[in-house]
Amino acid sequence: MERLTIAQALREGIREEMRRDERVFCIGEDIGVTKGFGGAFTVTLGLSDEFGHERILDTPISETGLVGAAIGAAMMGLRPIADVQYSDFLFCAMDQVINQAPKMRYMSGGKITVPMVLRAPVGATQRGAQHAQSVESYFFHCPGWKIACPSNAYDAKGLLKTAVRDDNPVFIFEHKKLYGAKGIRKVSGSIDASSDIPAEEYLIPFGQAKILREGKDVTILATLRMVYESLRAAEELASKKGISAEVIDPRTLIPFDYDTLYLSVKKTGRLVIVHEDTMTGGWGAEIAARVSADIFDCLDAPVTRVCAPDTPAPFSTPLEEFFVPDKEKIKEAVLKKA
Amino acid sequence: MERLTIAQALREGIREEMRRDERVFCIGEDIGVTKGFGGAFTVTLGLSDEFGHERILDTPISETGLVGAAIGAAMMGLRPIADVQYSDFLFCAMDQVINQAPKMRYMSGGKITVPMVLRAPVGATQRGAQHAQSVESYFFHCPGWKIACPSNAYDAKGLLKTAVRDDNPVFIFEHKKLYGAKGIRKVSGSIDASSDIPAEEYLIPFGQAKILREGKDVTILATLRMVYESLRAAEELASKKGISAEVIDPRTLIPFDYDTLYLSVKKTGRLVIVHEDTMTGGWGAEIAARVSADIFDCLDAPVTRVCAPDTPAPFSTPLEEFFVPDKEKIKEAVLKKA
Amino acid sequence: MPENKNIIDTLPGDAAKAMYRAMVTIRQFEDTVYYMFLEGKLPGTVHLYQGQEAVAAGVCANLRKEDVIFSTHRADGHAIAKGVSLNACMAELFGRVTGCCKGKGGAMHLGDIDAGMPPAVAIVGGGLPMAAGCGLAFKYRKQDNVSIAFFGDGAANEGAFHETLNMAAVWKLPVIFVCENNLYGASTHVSKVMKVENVADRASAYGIPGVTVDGNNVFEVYRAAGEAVQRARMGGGPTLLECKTYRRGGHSRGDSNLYRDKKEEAEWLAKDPLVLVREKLVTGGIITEEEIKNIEEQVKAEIEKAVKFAEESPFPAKEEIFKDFWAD
Amino acid sequence: MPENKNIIDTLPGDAAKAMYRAMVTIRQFEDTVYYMFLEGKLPGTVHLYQGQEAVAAGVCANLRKEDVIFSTHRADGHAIAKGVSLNACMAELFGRVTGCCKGKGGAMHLGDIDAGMPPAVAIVGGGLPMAAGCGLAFKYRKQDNVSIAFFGDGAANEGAFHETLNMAAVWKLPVIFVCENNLYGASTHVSKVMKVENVADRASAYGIPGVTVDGNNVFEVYRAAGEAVQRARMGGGPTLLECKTYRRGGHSRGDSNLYRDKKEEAEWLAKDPLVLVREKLVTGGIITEEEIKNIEEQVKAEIEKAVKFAEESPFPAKEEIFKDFWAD
Ligand SMILES: Cc1ncc(C[n+]2csc(CCOP(=O)(O)OP(=O)(O)O)c2C)c(N)n1
Ligand SMILES: Cc1ncc(C[n+]2csc(CCOP(=O)(O)OP(=O)(O)O)c2C)c(N)n1
Ligand SMILES: [Mg+2]
Ligand SMILES: [Mg+2]
Repeated sequence: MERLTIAQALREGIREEMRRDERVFCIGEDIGVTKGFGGAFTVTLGLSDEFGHERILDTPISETGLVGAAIGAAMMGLRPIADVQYSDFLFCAMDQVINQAPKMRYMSGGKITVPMVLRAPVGATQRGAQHAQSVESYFFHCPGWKIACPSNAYDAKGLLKTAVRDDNPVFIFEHKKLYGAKGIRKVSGSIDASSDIPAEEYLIPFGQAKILREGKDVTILATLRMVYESLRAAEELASKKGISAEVIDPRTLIPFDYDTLYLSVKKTGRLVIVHEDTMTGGWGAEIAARVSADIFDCLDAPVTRVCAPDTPAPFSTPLEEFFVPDKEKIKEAVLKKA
Repeated sequence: MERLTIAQALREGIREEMRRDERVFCIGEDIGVTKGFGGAFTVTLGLSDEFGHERILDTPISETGLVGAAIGAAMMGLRPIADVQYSDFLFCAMDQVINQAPKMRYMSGGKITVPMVLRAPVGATQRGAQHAQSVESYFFHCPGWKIACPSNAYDAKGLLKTAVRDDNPVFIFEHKKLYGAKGIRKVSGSIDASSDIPAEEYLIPFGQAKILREGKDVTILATLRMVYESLRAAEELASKKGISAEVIDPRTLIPFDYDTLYLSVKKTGRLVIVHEDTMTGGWGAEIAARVSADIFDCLDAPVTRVCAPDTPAPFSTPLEEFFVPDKEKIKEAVLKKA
Repeated sequence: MPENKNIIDTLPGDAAKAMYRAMVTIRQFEDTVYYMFLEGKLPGTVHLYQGQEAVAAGVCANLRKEDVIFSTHRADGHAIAKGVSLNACMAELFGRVTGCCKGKGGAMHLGDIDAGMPPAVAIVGGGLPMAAGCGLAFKYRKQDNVSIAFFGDGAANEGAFHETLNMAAVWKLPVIFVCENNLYGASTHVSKVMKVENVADRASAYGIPGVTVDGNNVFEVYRAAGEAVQRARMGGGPTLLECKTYRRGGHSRGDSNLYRDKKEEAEWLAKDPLVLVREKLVTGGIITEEEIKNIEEQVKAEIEKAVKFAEESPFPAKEEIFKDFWAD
Repeated sequence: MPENKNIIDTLPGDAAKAMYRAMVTIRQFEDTVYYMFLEGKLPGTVHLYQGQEAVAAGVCANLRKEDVIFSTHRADGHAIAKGVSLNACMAELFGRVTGCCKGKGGAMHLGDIDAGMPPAVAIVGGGLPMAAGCGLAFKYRKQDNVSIAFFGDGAANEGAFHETLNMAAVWKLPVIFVCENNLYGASTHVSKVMKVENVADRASAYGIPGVTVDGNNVFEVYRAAGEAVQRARMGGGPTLLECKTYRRGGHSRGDSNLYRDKKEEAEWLAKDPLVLVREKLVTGGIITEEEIKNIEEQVKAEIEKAVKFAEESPFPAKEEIFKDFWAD
């Protein structure tokens, strides 16, 4: 048992997988530079000491190139873990991410696999509109990617290891304010998402949501940083309003654990979905649409969503604070429908 | 009054706007080549004869470059109409499309405008997974783009002219099987979407849906080619099952005419949403979520969606026919909930 | 482009004949596909390879089965030269379940990884980064295989070209970038979209060798590709090999090339790679007229067989749509 | 990089002083910003420009107000040199409503189109295509203005670089591509990600002039940029101008450059562009020690004023979030 941050837990997960399987390697910008940062958020810090620069491969600033190289290597049987420093930069690699990786197996009639992991940090951190996006929904819409979004170190490690062993392309969206990076790479406004990590190896299967707090009056579905805002909202709702909220973290968006969610909503009759991404066309819409259709009769109130407003992310601190959903807005949403 | 196909109507719309306003120009691949195709679907055929090659500007095969150039030119006060030959290629320009065009005005504190039009053909036409996508939903999710999707020549011309005069970036998604291109550029399986086009100038405001068929039992919301499948389904439902379906074409997805839709659903109590794009995370999810939330009490049955399955588009004709939603599936969806 | 007079002499007769046969096969295959397309038997569109046969044949003659090629929307020639079964290619074009991609890929995605060819990539330039990744995998595993990226002159203006050549150069990957410069990207002449004379002139921007050859001369292509392949196998890194060539037909479907300069067209069409190779093989005494006739007839039979195979093959069942998608 | 001994002589004294003043302003501004950042007064991160002042100052001294520059995440120097108000720059860094982007853009998006600078683009390489579009607009309207794209060595490996330079070359756009080669893209040394010695060597791939100058010598930058600007204004098309320079500080925030070679660092830090320019101006008799002191003090006062302005400015109200978004 050891207390690790998400950045550390991911690092240990990568280390274990790279020790276990020679085909696993990391590819990205600034990830293995000697005396460097270990990637934008220290996740790969020190790994090139153990594995060398061929397996912790620094690239030019060429997102299309590096993501495409990962896809090609995966098609040939390696198991790359690629990363982009901020998820906003995925748009520079979008042809590879949308047109190639998730379609290659299908187009080959099932002959090819693309066992790659693509890590991408999301979330607003006072850096303006091009370093703030939560982009999960774009990929949620693209058939062929699995999507993990760990909210704590335990999940991060377990999901990463599962991702590396999956034969499909897998996204891991990590929240910048949850990494727990220390020192110069620390992000202000960080939340402690560290966990006790067992000494023994463990994997977390995809498609298994976690009920973080049991409740009976309303279900709150949230990912990443929004999990913490939701838990805080739930506590205050309980202590101040006597409302018992169940908080669920789906942990993976594709596959999505509808079973756990539906069971919960059948019990509570109410659902609030929370994501940091903007509302219109976000993944929350899909869940809301499905819940509203599949268990229509179990709903005591319409499904509500708490999301960022449909604007680019503003820079100024008070604006960004207003942009990102928080416990107050979640409470409001719960109270409005209660 | 003249009967025009969508390709012709768009061409006339572009011609009128270019005559009216010197700042309007077209930029894209193969759009103005002498004795060439006039773009992938003949929309700009012959325009370089009238306007010259500076205003019908052929580009290298460089989607990032050409879309970015359009953005930059728009920022400086020109009014570019850019096009990519197939909407799938937008992913090659995605940084410009997602990170730049729709954020530039906001980041400037409102000082800059980006008055550009981006035309992109969608829909499956037996060309396999990389030439078949209906990509509207990716951009529907990105705050900052307006989105038009005309289903007939009349709308195409009116919406295009409105788009050119809008000070925001505007997408026009056009369906390959609706262009009505003749001769060598004809797409097999095409549907007649031609209209009588008035001799006088007209514009169609954004955010005004059109009720294509009145009905009282169920509302069918559909865009582009799916409008035709929905109308056929509605006819058969009427003649064979005595079900009266109202068919609505929103014409623009952003802004979206919720008023017209809600009024209809309040009357019918039922909604079926049809789009050619894959289901999960498609724009239909947002509409379903909003309808389910906003007029929850008016719904007699859960909102249903008829969409492509969550796979890449297959090539083989019978598979593609099964992939693309059709009148049978729409009828099924209506009957299931009836 | 000085011609190496000795290449035919030094080339084993079998290799020369094999290349010739590949070229004949491609030509006949494409002629047949075009006929089928006009007959309305093939769905979608076609991008045919007539006129460029020497490139696929000359490059692939240097390859082992385990070497891998990445192709484009214009994939037939590459598939045939790399040894994807004619039956499976034809059946794929027909969208049959017996196709090399089970009918799921289609004309622009021909390929069979068992023959060393993943599905062709129909996004212009989109295959290059993956080709580099394939080379990376070879290098990672210390295999002396090579990865080939075929692409057109038009693709050389895509950002993916730049990023990939740079990456491959920096990492010294065993990748040959084979640019088939047929002077047009769709209807656009290369001179309108590129100020340099040769695509290969861009190699210097990445510090790698750039070579331009007559892409209608299979022996020149063979030799230049051979050098590049050899260098790559030995750890010498990538090469940008440009083959100047010309489409005999339109860009796709019913395109009749109205935008092409008639003088340019006449000059290039006169340099038919099949006529050229045949002449040289006969003059060089490598092959007899009779052998030529035999090859042509054998190929004809094979292609007829492939058409028959395709036409008699079933379409995939509807449930197939959900298969071959997720790996598990 | 031979130094033109005459440049100072031929340069009007006012122009030289103006450049010097711009450099001093940038240096003091950046020093202050860093201090503020360490004090916890600034949100997010900073990418500072100390060491590269000669580039922004030397290039922008050739520009008119109506010429337009496109910048990057490292935007302060460009904004100041182009004449964006110091108050508005500082207030933007503080996220105040009086900032040049009303607090909505932030440190990586400084800019003010009224001064000829749209919001800086924080996507590496992402500004280049728009800079070409701006040049296209000038050409379209037959204005003799120029568009400047500032970018780093790291950006030269992005696909956007390639597509844009090619487009600008083919269309002969009035764009100067100014590469500030400070030897690092974040922590990555240029030699690890590029095999050519100079970024400007890549100009030949597009058939345009490529020039490499000492980016720490403002007079060299001024002259080379002047030539390029002149050519562009006259319809001669784009230039790739590479300025070799060096960051005095870290890439961002608290980066302490541990990955940099200490010898390399010492050599470059010894070539402080501000020291160099001061020496030359004094030796050349263009400026007196006293004038230098005056300028420094005036600038100091201006920057203090800017900080005060920023600190006293209000934050935007929450409703501001929905404003300045849709144009209507
Ligand atoms: C990214 C992208 N842009 C545009 C197209 C449409 N398109 C298909 S082939 C082609 C021309 C390609 O030219 P080139 O690379 O020279 O290959 P060629 O067709 O001559 O073999 C174009 C523009 C595409 N498939 N992908
Ligand atoms: C597309 C993209 N990839 C990566 C980054 C992260 N990033 C920000 S600055 C930087 C280094 C840029 O290097 P260079 O272009 O040389 O500019 P410099 O910082 O040296 O001024 C990186 C990798 C980014 N902002 N955008
Ligand atoms: Mg070509
Ligand atoms: Mg740099």
